[in-house]
Amino acid sequence: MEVDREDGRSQNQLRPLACSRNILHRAHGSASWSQGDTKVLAAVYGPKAGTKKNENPEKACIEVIWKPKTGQIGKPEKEYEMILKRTLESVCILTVNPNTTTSIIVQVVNDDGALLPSAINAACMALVDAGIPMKHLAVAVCCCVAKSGYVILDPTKLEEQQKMKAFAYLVFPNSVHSVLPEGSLRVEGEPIENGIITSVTHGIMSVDDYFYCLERGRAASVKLSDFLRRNLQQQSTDSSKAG
Amino acid sequence: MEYVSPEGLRLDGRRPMEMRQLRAEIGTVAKANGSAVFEMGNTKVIAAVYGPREVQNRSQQINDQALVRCEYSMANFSTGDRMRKPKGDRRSTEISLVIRQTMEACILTHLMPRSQIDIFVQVLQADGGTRSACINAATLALADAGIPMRDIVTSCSAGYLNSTPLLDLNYIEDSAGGPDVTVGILPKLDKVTLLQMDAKLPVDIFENVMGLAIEGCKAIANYIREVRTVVCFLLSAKSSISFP
Amino acid sequence: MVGLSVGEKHFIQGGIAQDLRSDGRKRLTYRPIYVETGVIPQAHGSARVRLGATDVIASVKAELGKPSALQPDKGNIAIYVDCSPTAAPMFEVGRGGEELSTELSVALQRCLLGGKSGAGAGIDPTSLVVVEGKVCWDLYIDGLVISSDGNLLDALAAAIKAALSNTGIPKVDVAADATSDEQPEVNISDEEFLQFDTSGIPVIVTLTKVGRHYIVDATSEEESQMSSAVSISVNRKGHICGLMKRGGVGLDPSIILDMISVAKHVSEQLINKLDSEIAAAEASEEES
Amino acid sequence: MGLPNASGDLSTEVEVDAFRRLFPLRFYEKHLLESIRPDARPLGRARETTIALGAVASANGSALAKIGSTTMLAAIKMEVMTPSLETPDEGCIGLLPLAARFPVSLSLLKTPGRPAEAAPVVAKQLSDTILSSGMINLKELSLVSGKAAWMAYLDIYCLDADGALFDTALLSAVAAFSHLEIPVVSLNDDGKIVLSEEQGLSDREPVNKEKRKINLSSVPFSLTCVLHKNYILADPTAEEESIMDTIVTVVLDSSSQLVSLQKPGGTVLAYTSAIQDCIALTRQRVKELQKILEEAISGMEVD
Amino acid sequence: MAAKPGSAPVTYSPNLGQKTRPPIFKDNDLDWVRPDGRGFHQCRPAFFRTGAVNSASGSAYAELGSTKVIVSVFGPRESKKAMMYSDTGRLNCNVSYTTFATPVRGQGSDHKEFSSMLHKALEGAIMLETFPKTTVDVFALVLESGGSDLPVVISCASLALADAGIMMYDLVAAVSVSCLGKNLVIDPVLEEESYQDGSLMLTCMPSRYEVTQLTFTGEWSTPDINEAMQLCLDACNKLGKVMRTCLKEAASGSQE
Repeated sequence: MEVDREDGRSQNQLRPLACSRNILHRAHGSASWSQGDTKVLAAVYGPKAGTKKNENPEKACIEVIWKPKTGQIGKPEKEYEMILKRTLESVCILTVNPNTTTSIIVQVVNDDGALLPSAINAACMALVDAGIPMKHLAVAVCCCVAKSGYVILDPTKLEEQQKMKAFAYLVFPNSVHSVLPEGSLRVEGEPIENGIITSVTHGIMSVDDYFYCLERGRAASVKLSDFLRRNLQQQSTDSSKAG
Repeated sequence: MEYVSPEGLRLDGRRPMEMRQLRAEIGTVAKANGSAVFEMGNTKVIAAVYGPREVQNRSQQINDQALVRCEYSMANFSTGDRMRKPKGDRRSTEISLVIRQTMEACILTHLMPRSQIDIFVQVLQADGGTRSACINAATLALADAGIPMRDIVTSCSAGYLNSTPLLDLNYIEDSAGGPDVTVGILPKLDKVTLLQMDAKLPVDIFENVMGLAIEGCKAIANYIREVRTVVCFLLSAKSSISFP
Repeated sequence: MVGLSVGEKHFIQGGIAQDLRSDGRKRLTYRPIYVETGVIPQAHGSARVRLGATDVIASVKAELGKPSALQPDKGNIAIYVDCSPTAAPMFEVGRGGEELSTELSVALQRCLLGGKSGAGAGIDPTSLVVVEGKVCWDLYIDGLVISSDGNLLDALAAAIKAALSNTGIPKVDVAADATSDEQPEVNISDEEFLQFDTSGIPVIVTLTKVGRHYIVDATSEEESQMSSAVSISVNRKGHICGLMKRGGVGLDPSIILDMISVAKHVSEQLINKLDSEIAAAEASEEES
Repeated sequence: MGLPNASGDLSTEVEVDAFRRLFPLRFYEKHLLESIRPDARPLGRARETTIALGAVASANGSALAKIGSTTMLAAIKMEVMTPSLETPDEGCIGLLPLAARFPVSLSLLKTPGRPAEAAPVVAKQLSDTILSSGMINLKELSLVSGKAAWMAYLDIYCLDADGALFDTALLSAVAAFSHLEIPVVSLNDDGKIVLSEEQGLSDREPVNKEKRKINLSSVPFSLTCVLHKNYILADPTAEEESIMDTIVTVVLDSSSQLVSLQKPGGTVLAYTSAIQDCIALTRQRVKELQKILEEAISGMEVD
Repeated sequence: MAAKPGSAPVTYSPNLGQKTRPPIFKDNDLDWVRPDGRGFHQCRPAFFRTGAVNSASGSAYAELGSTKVIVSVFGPRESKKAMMYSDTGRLNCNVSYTTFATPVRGQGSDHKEFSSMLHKALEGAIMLETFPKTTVDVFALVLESGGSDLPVVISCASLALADAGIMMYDLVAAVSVSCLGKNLVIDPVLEEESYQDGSLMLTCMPSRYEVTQLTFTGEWSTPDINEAMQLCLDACNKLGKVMRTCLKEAASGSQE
């Protein structure tokens, strides 16, 4: 099915991605992530000693502070903070640095749709930059179900507001390059990168739509994780050259 | 609006270079280590100093000098219309900071390491120049508390309205929207420790206005010295009675 | 926080037991009261009261407002107390001061404004009405504690009484031709002022129980030794206009009744003393 | 993971309660092997659920929902507002669910301080769910087009917290809306809306004679599940939520459309089969909840 | 379409100004009937239940007429770090109203006045020295306000404290009396409270016969004070018995 999108993309096409790391000097790790006109900056400070009250001191604690582009922090920002915190907690290896706190500050530079997935990707890259031990990367995608029933990926703000009846933010682990024969890293008959780390949906959709979104999201996450891998390799070779 | 009449008189009948009536009183709060009331015309401020004493919040303790804290608050009835603002709004936080920085610069903090000095200023009546009045009151209170200082700090404001530099603005002149230059000086050392202005003003005029404000500060310094000598005299008289 | 050694505590308690307190007073003697009126020129009325080292200011401001729909024949009176941090570092923003301020405000409202219907109020709220149901004076009474050495409530009540005696409310003329549902036009006179009848305003006597005895006008050192305290507001007629127990241990009902009768007795002298001080202050203000 | 082995010797000696405190995960895993939970529930069963409608007389609609010992009180107050220019014939729902205003569960046993922190998040999810489900037609809240409309303020108080906060909050909100009775009002001389009986305006035509109840279409219900290894535990208690941290909340409406599927992180990755199982469990649960709500409503009508 | 912060529309309640003028009391108007048909010296039937909140250390629910209150007690638990050392326990009280408790939608914020009154009424009854260095938190929530809210909160809180096993000298029972004209009316409802001339609230420990808190508002003469206090003391005694039975039932229930 052919779908007209304002920017001429096909329905499964993502916007151009850009990511640069180590852009802030004072932070222990930082990254900026842009996806079309949506741009998010993430900075990581830590791990520093001690956990906050009410957190488990036997594990490392992750703290997320969301800075909106304008205005004050309200309920939506609190929700984003919570989702981001839970997502990153499940990606990081928390038992390595017990009784420490790692703060992640997310600054929205520009919001043009798919904000939360961009923030998750940015935060994840910043964690890598800071050298925080992680199990794997988290790759976030936004899928939209349009009023007319088709599914598009990575919507712009305009598309979010006008055409969409529901959308799902999905986060998956990155795809694995394994030396083992294909299929050895399978859980319950599915490759590990098919497992959902985080899922957040808004609006009404049918259950089948949701599974279709999952499928599309997984396909896109493979592309995204390739991009991340290339980006990480490229910059590490850059820095070794410079060094 | 006309702030200076053709005869050269201001709204409250003062000349442009004239300061309002000053009045000061020391030791008004019995329980404080030092306290003072300072009046500039209708502006009336009370300051109390507690300390040097043990630091309340351990994490703020500084090992080689004293911690100076300041809090500025306005009484509900201090302004013309009764105000019901929550405590600790932005304006009072800013003024607290200004007073703290100004006083910190003249207190010999290194003589009192690991201790805390609290300065509380309360505006009873606001009629322009509260910032300056607070600093003057705080100086007196610190002196009353016997806290070692390089010099006293005095402060005065000056403005520029109807092409005339005006000393010590009152509320109406202050709210006219013209420039308002607040200066704080150490009179003996002849140094400026505080200078604030929030408007556009040509440099040559600014120098004029600032000079006027400094003159005002000096006049206040003279007055404050007078008050202190009188108090010292009274104190020595008292002590001679009780300890012959 | 008053830090006292065991010796000092015994000294205070022993003195009270023997009817000779640390500053030489008897158990039922007040510290000298100094009243100064008209201290805040911007307010309609104001007064400063000093009771030993306790120093408070009360100001009265009146604004034209609308009576509430439930009580169209009554004006509104509000009392707020603020404890300045100059009085004690404890009163700094975000530390305890607000709690005390609320407690004092509530206690004063309870003691001076009477019941919900307005019966028994020190100031007759009906006297504040300009046009019934439309225009009335809203009276804002602000108390400010500048220096604190115990017995804040009694001092504040005295200051408010003095401030109200000092208050002049501008006379208001109402344009006669106003139709029934519009807000009538009013003229506020600059020259004529109305005075309140302040004879009915009660005073508050706080009895602090230390050991087996109770004392009036406790200093903060003495307050730190209290086992319980009762504040009783009494008017000139000897009627109780409000009472509140201010925490501490339980008391036998008969002791409370005894305290009430003592408070009545003490209040007579206090009212007389205060009235003469207010009159003197007013006179000296007019002279100056 | 040396802990479980080290505890192996201990486990035979210590008492059950101590074991539960010391090795909560192992305690649970032993139960899960037997397909039963410490409170004697099978894995897929929700706790006992009750709804009491009309718990607060001073509100226009109210309901007390209880799932296990998690208790939420929802109440709706109707106030009049002037509708915005863009939507002159629509009312508004003031969704201010203060889900946990009441500082619950600060005791040392449970994860301390959770609800207070979770309150804004639960509130946001709840308002998203209610608004996107299209449960309430805002047009029904209109009184006089362009002049006056109802604002329904929904407040939810958490009286007791023991897991599944969102489920209970949603259930109480839905129940409160179904209990809502809109007062009869008429327009008075000043152009204000007032209650008909009390202003002596009963001779006047009430503005809303017909609209005394709100029609609820496609009511959403939810089920929270906890994932641990291959197990799925429906309707977790607070203890279960804190020990096994992968939580999936599925919201379905009465026509089995997916309103929301939330899985915020967690150590377990959810695969398609697990998601399908969760949705299937929710379908069953929706039927249960519908029945409970209907019973509560018919119980009210009998009274 | 939820109201966005800042752009929240102004709303008003349609039942504002519904209050009819109160009936005028003649000096000996003894025929007047109270809104709920009680006698002047008759309290509303009281219902108490402990253990309403599982996650708290102790809790109680009270219902008197349409006044509904729930109180939960947490602790004794470690005091906040910022607090200074104290060799007696601390009591922290907080009373709040739900937004829908009153006829007109409120803000649902903390009620500072009641919080401090609750604290004062309870502190005389609790053996604070039995839990040094720790804090007991008492959170009261008024679900529905139907008059005499504070006395109900106080009685309910003392039951919740007992349920939490906090050491007390005695239960605290609280009753208020309204003065309407020349009549004294015990346990007033909201309507009566709104046009009372004076009120008196007394909290006491019935078995010890000690008053922990007492407040008067309005003008009172000595004989009235005596009468009102006696009324309250008798009512507190009876209320104390009801509370005691509630505790006994809860205890015997848990033993079985």
